Amino acid sequence: MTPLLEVRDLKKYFKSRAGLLHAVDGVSFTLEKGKTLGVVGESGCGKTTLGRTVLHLIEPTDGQIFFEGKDITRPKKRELRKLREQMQIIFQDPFSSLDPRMTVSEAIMEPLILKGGMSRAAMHAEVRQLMDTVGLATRLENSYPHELDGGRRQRIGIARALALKPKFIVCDEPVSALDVSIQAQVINLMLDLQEERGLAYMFVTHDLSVVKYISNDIMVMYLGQVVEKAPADELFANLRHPYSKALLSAIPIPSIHNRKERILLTGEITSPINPKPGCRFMTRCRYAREECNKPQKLEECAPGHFVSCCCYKEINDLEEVNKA
Amino acid sequence: MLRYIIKRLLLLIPVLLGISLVVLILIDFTPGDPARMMLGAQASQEQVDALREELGLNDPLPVRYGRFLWGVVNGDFGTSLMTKRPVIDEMLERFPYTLTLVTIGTIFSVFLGIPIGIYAATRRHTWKDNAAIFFALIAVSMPSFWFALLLIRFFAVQLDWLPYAGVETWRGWVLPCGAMALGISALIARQVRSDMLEVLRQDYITTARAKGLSEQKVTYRHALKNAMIPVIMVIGGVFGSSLGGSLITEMIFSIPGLGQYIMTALNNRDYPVIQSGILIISTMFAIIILIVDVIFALVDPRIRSQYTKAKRKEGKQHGKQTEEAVEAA
Amino acid sequence: MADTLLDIRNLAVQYQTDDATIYAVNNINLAIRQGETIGIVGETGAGKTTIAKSIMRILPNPQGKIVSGEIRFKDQNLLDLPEKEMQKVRGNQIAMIFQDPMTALNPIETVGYQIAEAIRRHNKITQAEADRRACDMLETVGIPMDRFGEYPHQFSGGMKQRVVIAMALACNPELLLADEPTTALDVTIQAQVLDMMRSLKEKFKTSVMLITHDLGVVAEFCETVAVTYSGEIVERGTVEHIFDNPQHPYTLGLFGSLPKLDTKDRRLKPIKGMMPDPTNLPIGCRFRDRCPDAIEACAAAPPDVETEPGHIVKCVRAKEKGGAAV
Amino acid sequence: MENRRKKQSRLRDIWRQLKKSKLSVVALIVLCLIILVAILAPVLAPYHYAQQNAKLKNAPPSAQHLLGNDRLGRDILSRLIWGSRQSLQMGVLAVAIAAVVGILIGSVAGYYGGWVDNLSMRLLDIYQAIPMFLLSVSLAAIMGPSLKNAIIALGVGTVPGYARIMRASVLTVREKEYVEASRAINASNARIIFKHIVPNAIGPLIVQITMGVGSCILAGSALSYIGLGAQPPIPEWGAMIADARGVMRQYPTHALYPGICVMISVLACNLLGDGLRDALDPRLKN
Repeated sequence: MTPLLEVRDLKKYFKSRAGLLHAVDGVSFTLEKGKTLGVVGESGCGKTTLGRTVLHLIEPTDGQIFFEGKDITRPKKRELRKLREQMQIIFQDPFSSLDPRMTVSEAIMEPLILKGGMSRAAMHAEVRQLMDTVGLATRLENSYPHELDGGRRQRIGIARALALKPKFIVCDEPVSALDVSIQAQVINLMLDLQEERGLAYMFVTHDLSVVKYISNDIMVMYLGQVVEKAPADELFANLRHPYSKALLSAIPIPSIHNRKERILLTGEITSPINPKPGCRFMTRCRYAREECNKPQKLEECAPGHFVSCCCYKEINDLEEVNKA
Repeated sequence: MLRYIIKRLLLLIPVLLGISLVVLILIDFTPGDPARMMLGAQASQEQVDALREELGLNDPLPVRYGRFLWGVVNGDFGTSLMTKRPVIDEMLERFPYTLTLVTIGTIFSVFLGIPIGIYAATRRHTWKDNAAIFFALIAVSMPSFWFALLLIRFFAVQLDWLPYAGVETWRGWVLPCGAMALGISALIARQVRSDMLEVLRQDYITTARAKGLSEQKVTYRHALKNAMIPVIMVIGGVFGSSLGGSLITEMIFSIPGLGQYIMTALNNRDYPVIQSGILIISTMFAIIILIVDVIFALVDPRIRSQYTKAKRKEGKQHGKQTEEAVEAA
Repeated sequence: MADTLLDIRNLAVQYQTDDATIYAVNNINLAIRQGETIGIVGETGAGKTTIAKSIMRILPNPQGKIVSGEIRFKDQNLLDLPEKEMQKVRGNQIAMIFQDPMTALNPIETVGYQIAEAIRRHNKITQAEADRRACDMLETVGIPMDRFGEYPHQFSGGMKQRVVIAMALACNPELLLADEPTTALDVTIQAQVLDMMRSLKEKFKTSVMLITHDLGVVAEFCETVAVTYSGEIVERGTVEHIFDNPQHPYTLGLFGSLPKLDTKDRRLKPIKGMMPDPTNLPIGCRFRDRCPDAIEACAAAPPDVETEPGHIVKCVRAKEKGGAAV
Repeated sequence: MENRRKKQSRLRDIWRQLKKSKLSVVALIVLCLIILVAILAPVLAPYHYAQQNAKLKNAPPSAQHLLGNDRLGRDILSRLIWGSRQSLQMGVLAVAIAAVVGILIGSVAGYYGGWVDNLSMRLLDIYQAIPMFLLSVSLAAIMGPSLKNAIIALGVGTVPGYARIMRASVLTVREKEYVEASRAINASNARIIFKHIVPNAIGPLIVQITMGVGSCILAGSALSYIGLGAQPPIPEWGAMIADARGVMRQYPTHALYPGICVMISVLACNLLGDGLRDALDPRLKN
């Protein structure tokens, strides 16, 4: 069966004053219908750019993108129009993702207007339907975004993305700007929608605990590259890459028992401008060695579990020994 | 820093080329024949044609442009059609007057405007602030030539303290400079106030307060210094544009400055004067803006460091993994 | 209590806007002991930052106003101090760290100057001595001291927050108010900064009031916790009380909303609805509308109930479980 | 129907903010009055502006001529009333020219970026290298003295300011996620610019436009003062001041009244601009 979305060796470089910024550097993945791919990483790892590039909001520098088996890397204008009805995006900031001068119903209706072929009454009905689906009271349809709280705005964003009945949605940190109690409401909504409509999500976030909830597969990114990729359960059970381990251990756990050992990384993210060919995590990795200067490859370490580290086996053994 | 200045000076060249071309084209469209203007209405068409030929007015635009540029490069800014003297000589004679007027006016405004602005900003929403800012607004809204006339009427005619025209003595400068300063000082006061209020809203002001600094120190060391950055820009801009805008003041007080010179030239279609005059004033304007930008860069480390990157990079190699994060991304 | 460092009694703070009054903090009581690390947890708009700013007396002027209450710092009511005296307390005995390191530093002064400035303000020493101590502080927070003369824009976010921390600790304050000190940082950087703060806290024996929305940070960093909701403290106690035996429905709801790394569940249990509008607070229990266990009695102002020693819950139903009103 | 409701609510929002400042409300009323006076000048003015009365040269105020007569015996009040037309035209039309051109340049440059942006900014550099008033005076003088030419000269001279503000504003709005969102739902560039970017970016410009009307009235009166604006006998406040220069010594009020008129109109524009800035600035709301 062809996957819904396949991305091969995708690259996006930006020109900057200091040199070429490798925002996304050779990322590949596949996504099945109705599944969720979690993309995790810290700021500057290229996760947001990846989402935008897949949707052609930014043009890729190199690589290939297939949607339902069709190459859509360089789509023609008309193809792109069709494509965007299938692929949508939900943004991080519920404050800046809505035009402050449009009412709730106008914002949700805009994609319908642009698609055309619907009467005004039909569009209105559709908007009501959508508002109902995402849990917005119909009485809010003439409100402006600034009159609403973050959670409701995010629901508007979701309704707008759903309006064209897409098969695939890029969710760019959709809940990070929300308070926990609201965050949970939105996550549940997204899970319900996925179930009802068979949506595929690419869920971009910096929060590993959120991503575990919602994802089937998880991809950890560091400076534009995928360092580890695996099914969610497998990933959390057997973390391989030293960066993923550090990332997981850095998350404060809301529990006072089962304290885990924390791996503290020294230093901060280095610059993705004109990176050296070797492992990009090397400068912060406590296991760094000579071989790490060579380019790294994603390697299958267990079925479906890929890691991009030349010495993951040795590290694993070393840690086993340490534990014992 | 030197490289920055040189770069800016080089960037100035196309701008000045553009200005001279624009002015030339404008003059080209001007109704009225300069040759006819020079010779008067009685002159015959033949005489006018001969003069046109002699002045090179019949040549196509690119030729005239080239000739003008060639002259400028060689220090020849043309000769006034009216006085038959080199434009550059006449401008140099008049420049000191304009410069004095604008400089004194601006300095006066700075010393008046900045304290008023600070005063108002630090007493925000009190009647003192409202009063200060309302008077500043009135001053900004007043036609300066009208204010100059009122000054003359009162100080020169009514009280007879100061001369109403001419700048032969220092007393002659008082009224024109005062007339100039009114609007400018009010403008500066308004700018200082709004920038101060903007800065006082910033988080780092709260940080400074949380350190236990006195209100004095917070206002002057932290807020004012930051607020002055945009204010310097405004002062520079005002100073520069006054060079061209002082012409009404010059006319009212009979000051033989640049503005008057250009005004006369405009009325007489004395095109070499117009062309070179605008070019020279614009050059000075641009140089003042450049000076302001340099001051700006010296005061603001964020800009300064853009031009001293080379040094930083060396230092970076040593600092262990303290590289800047990917803020650029 | 003899070792009480800070005692907040009946504090109420309001913000006046053109259209309405925002009831940001409503009669809270809170004590911090010497050396204690207390976490103030709550969501946006719960009044956490306002509490800290009230202690420092740096509420936005003229909108923010302390309408009632006392803030006793070592038996001295800070709210009675004249501004001049208060300046001697700020940065010296009580210091504060702010949420956004990107904007908390003056962009046109060197970081060294900004640290030394705090030191000189509160100590009678020479500039050279102050500079030397500022260098020491930089090293203490893990920044090489040759960066003394650099400007904030040359530092990354994590580094800037270290500078802010150095500045706050420069005069060895007895109480540190940390307002979401790691929220703006990446997780790995957050871990570094928290780790550093923990060791500094022990080194300087500072009491810390950590304001955060992240229960995970509280669990790792604090000894006692106060949960805020709509400008009130709805539950307080030790971390064990709050994490092992949460009593208030809101606290329970918060835990239910959190995605956990160690469960198989694919659904979260969110709290329904939203926090009430702070300009128009409901009478009685403020959580009533969202509460799954609300009863008739919740329409009256809920009492503070001590369910176990030191564990206080603002809920009328906590009594049913055997708590005693305080 | 629905659109109207929306516009109203937006306007009402601004109005609600604006009316908190009493000065702004007064300014708005004053401006409306001035506009009304200009429109109704033929009805309101007791005399025609050019009507001379040789017996009443420089006559003091009287019941028939409330503000007296000028050096040609014309009724000053009537000339002030008629003059409001010229002054207002200068302000409004010049700003209209400048704002339309400026918004166009600014939004295209800001939205497309790249070489389009570079080119237009370099052209504006050239433009702005000539001090604005000098540019307007030169243009007006070269084109020949008339009200129309003065308006064009003022308008052309002030374009760069609007273009730059618009560009900066567009650059901010362009980065907003809702612009990206509408690209993701297939909105065309034109729709994005005119439906999303321009309406949201125009806020700072409204302030600039309001104040611009004031500064154009001011600069226009200066142009008229040096004889480059409205030509006699058509009254214009600046020209009236120039006209009264000769009798300044004996009859200072002749120059006083038109100056006050200019000042009040400009002041009203500036006050309203200040008020609008506060009303539009979301930071001040809380």
